[in-house]
Amino acid sequence: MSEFLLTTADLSCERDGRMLFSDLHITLSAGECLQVMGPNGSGKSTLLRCVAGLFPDFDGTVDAQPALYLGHKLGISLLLSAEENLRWYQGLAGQAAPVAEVLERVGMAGYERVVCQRLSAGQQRRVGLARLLICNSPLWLLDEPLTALDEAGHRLVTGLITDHLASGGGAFCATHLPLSVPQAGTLELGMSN
Amino acid sequence: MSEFLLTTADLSCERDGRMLFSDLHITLSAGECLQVMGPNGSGKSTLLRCVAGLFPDFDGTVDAQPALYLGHKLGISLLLSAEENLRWYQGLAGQAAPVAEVLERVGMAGYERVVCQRLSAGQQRRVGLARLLICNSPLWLLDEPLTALDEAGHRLVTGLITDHLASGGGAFCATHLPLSVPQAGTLELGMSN
Amino acid sequence: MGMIAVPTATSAPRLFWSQFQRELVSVVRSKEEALNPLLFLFLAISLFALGAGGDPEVLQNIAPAIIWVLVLLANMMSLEGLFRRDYEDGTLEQLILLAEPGFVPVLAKIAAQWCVSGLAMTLLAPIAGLILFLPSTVLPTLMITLLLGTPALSLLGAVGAALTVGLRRGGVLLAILVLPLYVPVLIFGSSAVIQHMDGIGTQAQIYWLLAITMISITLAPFLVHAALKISVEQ
Amino acid sequence: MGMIAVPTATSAPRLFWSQFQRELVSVVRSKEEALNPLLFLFLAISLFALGAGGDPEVLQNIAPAIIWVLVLLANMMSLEGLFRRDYEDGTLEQLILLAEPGFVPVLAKIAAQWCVSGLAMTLLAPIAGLILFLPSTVLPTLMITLLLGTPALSLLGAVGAALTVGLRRGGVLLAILVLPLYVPVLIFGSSAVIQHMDGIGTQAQIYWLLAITMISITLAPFLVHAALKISVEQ
Amino acid sequence: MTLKTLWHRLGSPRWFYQISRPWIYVLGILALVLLVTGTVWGLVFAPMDYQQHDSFRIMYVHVPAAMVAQSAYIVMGFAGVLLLVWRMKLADMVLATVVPFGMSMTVFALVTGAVWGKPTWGAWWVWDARTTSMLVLLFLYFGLYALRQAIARPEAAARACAVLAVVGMINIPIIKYSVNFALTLHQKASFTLTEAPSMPPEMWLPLALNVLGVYCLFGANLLSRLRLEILRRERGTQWVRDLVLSGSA
Amino acid sequence: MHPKRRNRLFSVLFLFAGAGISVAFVLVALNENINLFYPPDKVVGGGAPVDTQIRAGGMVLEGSIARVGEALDVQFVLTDYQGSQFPVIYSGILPDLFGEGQGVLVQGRLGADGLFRAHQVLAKHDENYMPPELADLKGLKNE
Ligand code: HEM
Ligand SMILES: Nc1ncnc2c1ncn2[C@@H]1O[C@H](COP(=O)(O)OP(=O)(O)OP(=O)(O)O)[C@@H](O)[C@H]1O
Ligand SMILES: Nc1ncnc2c1ncn2[C@@H]1O[C@H](COP(=O)(O)OP(=O)(O)OP(=O)(O)O)[C@@H](O)[C@H]1O
Ligand SMILES: [Mg+2]
Ligand SMILES: [Mg+2]
Repeated sequence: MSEFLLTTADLSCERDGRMLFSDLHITLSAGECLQVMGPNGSGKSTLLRCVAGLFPDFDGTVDAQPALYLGHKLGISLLLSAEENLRWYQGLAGQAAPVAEVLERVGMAGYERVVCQRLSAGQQRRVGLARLLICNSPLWLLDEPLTALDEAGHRLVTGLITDHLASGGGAFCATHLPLSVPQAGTLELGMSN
Repeated sequence: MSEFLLTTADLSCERDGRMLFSDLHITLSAGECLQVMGPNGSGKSTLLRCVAGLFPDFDGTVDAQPALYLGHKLGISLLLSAEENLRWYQGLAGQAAPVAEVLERVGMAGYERVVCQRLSAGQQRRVGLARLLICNSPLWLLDEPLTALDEAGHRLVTGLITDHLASGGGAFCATHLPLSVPQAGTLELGMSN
Repeated sequence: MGMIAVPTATSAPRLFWSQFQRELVSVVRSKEEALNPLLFLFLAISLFALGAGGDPEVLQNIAPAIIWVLVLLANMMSLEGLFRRDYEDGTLEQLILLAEPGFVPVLAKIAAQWCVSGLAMTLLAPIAGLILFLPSTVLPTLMITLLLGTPALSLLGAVGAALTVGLRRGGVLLAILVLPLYVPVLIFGSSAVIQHMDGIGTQAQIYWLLAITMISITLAPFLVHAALKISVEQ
Repeated sequence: MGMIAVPTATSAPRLFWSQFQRELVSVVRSKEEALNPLLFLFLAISLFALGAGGDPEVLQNIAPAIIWVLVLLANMMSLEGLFRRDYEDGTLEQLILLAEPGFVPVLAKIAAQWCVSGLAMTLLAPIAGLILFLPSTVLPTLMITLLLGTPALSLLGAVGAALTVGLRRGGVLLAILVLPLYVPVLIFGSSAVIQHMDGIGTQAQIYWLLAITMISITLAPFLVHAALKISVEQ
Repeated sequence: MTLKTLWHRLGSPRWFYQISRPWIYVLGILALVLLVTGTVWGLVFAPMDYQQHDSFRIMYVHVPAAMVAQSAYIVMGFAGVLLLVWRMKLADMVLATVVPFGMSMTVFALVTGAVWGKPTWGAWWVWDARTTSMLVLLFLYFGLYALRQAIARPEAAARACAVLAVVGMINIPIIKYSVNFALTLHQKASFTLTEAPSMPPEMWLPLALNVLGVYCLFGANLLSRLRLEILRRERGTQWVRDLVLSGSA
Repeated sequence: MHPKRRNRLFSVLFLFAGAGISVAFVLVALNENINLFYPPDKVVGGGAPVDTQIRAGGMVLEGSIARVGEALDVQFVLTDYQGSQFPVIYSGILPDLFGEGQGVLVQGRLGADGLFRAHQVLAKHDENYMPPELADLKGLKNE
């Protein structure tokens, strides 16, 4: 096991004829959080997908520990309830964290059995966040985790990340609002043009 | 034409057995902006849909000038380009505002002909915002207009609203981050529980 | 303080045309919709020919029924997508909120759907007939009945599609709602072709088809508009 | 500083079962998927009976072909939705990223789809046969061929569905990709029924169906998994 | 060169580009000579059949086309496996370049078969196992073509096509063995590895020449299109730039 | 065993078992002949349904071809050379290969009178090709 949770070397990516980023050298060790910032369309989501293994058309190398990706698409089936969704993730990732507790932590106590389609935008995001606690991966890849969340939700996200860093994990986030977590570095994209 | 852009009386709404808001008396005159705030699931989106005429299961009365609603769903066809989407809105609302200028204003110059599916999340939202300038309605109903936008995007939204207020329009916004526009009042939902 | 112009209502023909164009562009973008009904028709017909072991006599007798049923099904399936995409990306609610009179763009959507399903299938029906060994003398009757019957299918079907667009379980419900409405068209259409094959006149059926289509053109746009309004309200 | 446990791989049978359950729950939630193939089959069959004017002899000869073709089409249409919803809400990419071995949940999804399409249609096929005046003596053959053939349809079709799930023009492409793969099943299946009606043995066809199904069970899960991986990568 | 180094080299388009050049000429010239001799011999000089008379001469074009159409598909199936398992770049290019050739040969076999069927069987087309499975082969080629067009990203398109190519391999044994089912009107194989051909040498020799010729044509076509594809895909690399600048591409 | 390795083993076993079973079924299937038509003994022995669309096959009996009535009507007898034979009547253009001793497939209806009314006649030919001279030498008929 390498000492880094994530290393990239010479990472470049072109999309629709525009160079989004080039020659990125990123390293992320346990306990660190890296915030990717940049204007709309600068390639933050693309970079996260490259790291997650969901976008293979890049040049350079990516070497990452098992990662958990939370993107613009939540990964929550709207037909199922919050509880059912999380149970399914337990089945996939083999963890037995208690679902009820996790839902309570993300502020969804009382909505465990509501079909996700009938939740508000922010509530759906919270169910998505609950995945982070169920699938216990060392590396978190979060694409705009604050979207649709209220102020308590912002605090929740920073809290989750801080705890994760403290227990030896790492986080790689694309955000527009800076997150106030310890050990956070920033990477600016889209500054070249 | 009444002197108010929007008035509601005794507005109450219950969803899934939870009372979201009750006995709301709202008035909004030309040149005013009302910000609806509240935690996730408190009923902001529902309130906006009641006003827009997209959610009829409420008690009380709503009396609104022709309104333009921009919700969680953008109202942008992903199969069409930004330009094609806006032209369609022109056909619907009968305005002949120059599409190219409008797209430039929302920062999408250079992306006019790209099919919206190939735009980033924030870029899609910007196309949605462009609708505000095409369909020239006095009352804007905006549900979390800052979602997915970068800092420049935040400034863009406040700028758009300020200009709209200055020209005699009104805006009714659900937001989590307070918008710094003049003449803005706030309405807090979800404080009862 | 300036004055904001209240949106002026566009003239109905312009509204129709703008919507019609948009539909055609969407169709070109996702060729799926344009080709789906046609492709479905021809693939299913070849499968029938295969499944029946290519026996001309067996196929010929059932050919009018096969073609008409497949046209019905193809049309119904293409209707499912008519409002769904617009519903999902939120343009449908905007259409309902902004268009005035609202039934005009609705009619334009249905017209565009008919062009890529009913009309296209009518034009290519002779080929379908020949694959199934239908005598070439009845092909004109086949085409005329399809031309007169398919608009009714699109219009009636659109009512069902509008009612079910917001529901997850749309598919089944649509079929249950729509197919009973289709049955008269099917019966008049296919019996006209069969009777022509048997050498009997087909006037009566053709007038019936005309009547059904006229009544649907008159009523359906309003019903569809009302149904769409119900569907987006949630 | 604490240590984070690397996700431990679940055992394959548990993985299968967890996914299978989830599919069934989804099916119950959106009854659409559960009922669609069956409903399609019966509505279309009734339409055929109506369109043919209910002539028993005409229908009987073509009945095996009608049933088999409709089963094919129903299955293909239900496959279209197999991965689409998961693709749209992002659960598909999570499945591909997290499940190990990835083909197991894929197999579970296909199995669940087969239960609500192939299996359900097999069980109700006798009714379909009777509606089309198929002699009751051949109904067992009809059921056996369907039971052996439909798993292959679901498995082979899933490859096509997985390849096209990310594409806007999925429908047409799916048909082009999948129907050729279906043809052998159709031929063996319907010819077995026809031959039984004619009093000829059907052993060979049944063994062929078995062979096709076995080879698809073996290969399809891996191919579907590879295809899904390609589809989510964008 | 050990097998292992050969394997690694095959993964390198550049190496392939350099060694393949002479082979195009060898195969191309061979193809020309064999096809011209075989065709003229078969169509003009070979004796006619006692039953089918002159219509049997269609064999000299039908059989080679039918055989190479299947072989082309088999090549794609193997390329598909190579691509999916070992991510070999060259395999992807093979997949992309074979489709048009295979598709046209399939069409050719179908058309010549239909032309031959009318006088001998009494029908242009019958829905039997051989003809149907051949039609399925054509649809598979269509599918491969359409899939490549539909997927915007070339890497994704390549792997998607590989999956389809592998699945479609099921069809090949069906084509081959379909004539052993009793119903097919299509004749059984005249040539097998274990028995002498069921026709005299002056009839089968021209056929053999044509079959060899069409395989050479396939090879030449594949190589030349592959080289073009290699240049197109590697146009960003240094060696291609050098090659183009030196004017010897 | 490490779970990942166990899973990989599981996959490989799955592949092998599946492939083995499939091959076995193909072999069995190839041994069974697919008979898609009625041979003469079935037609004569009442094994074939009367007055429905069927296919039948056999060899054209030598000397049985007769033109009847109008120019295109032809009647002939199909036999299996094992003692079963039945008459066929057909109106239309015959394939070139149609001739005495030739294998043909007919599609049509068997009447209660035992006469088969065909609406399609297809000729089956075998994999043997030879020049006319050679055929003469071998005593095969050269039309
Ligand atoms: C459209 C209809 C036809 C199709 C699709 C077709 C297809 C094929 C195929 C795929 C092969 C290659 C078999 C192999 O590789 O082993 C083949 C071979 C052959 N075909 Fe056809 N065929 C058709 C019609 C005919 C007809 C009408 C005749 C002659 C009466 C004929 C005579 C032959 C012969 C002699 C061979 C060579 C067999 C051998 O020795 O291997 N085909 N055909
Ligand atoms: N489609 C729906 N069907 C039934 N109930 C719903 C639906 N959407 C939302 N609700 C319920 O209505 C309540 C209010 O939802 P609403 O979307 O109005 O909240 P919101 O204030 O906009 O929240 P957010 O900040 O998360 O967007 C929620 O508690 C939710 O449970
Ligand atoms: N599906 C796609 N197909 C093709 N190009 C795309 C696609 N999605 C995004 N792009 C292009 O890639 C660029 C980067 O997109 P990306 O989504 O990575 O941006 P982002 O930094 O996440 O922006 P945002 O802040 O708006 O989410 C954009 O300019 C866009 O034009
Ligand atoms: Mg983004
Ligand atoms: Mg909301």
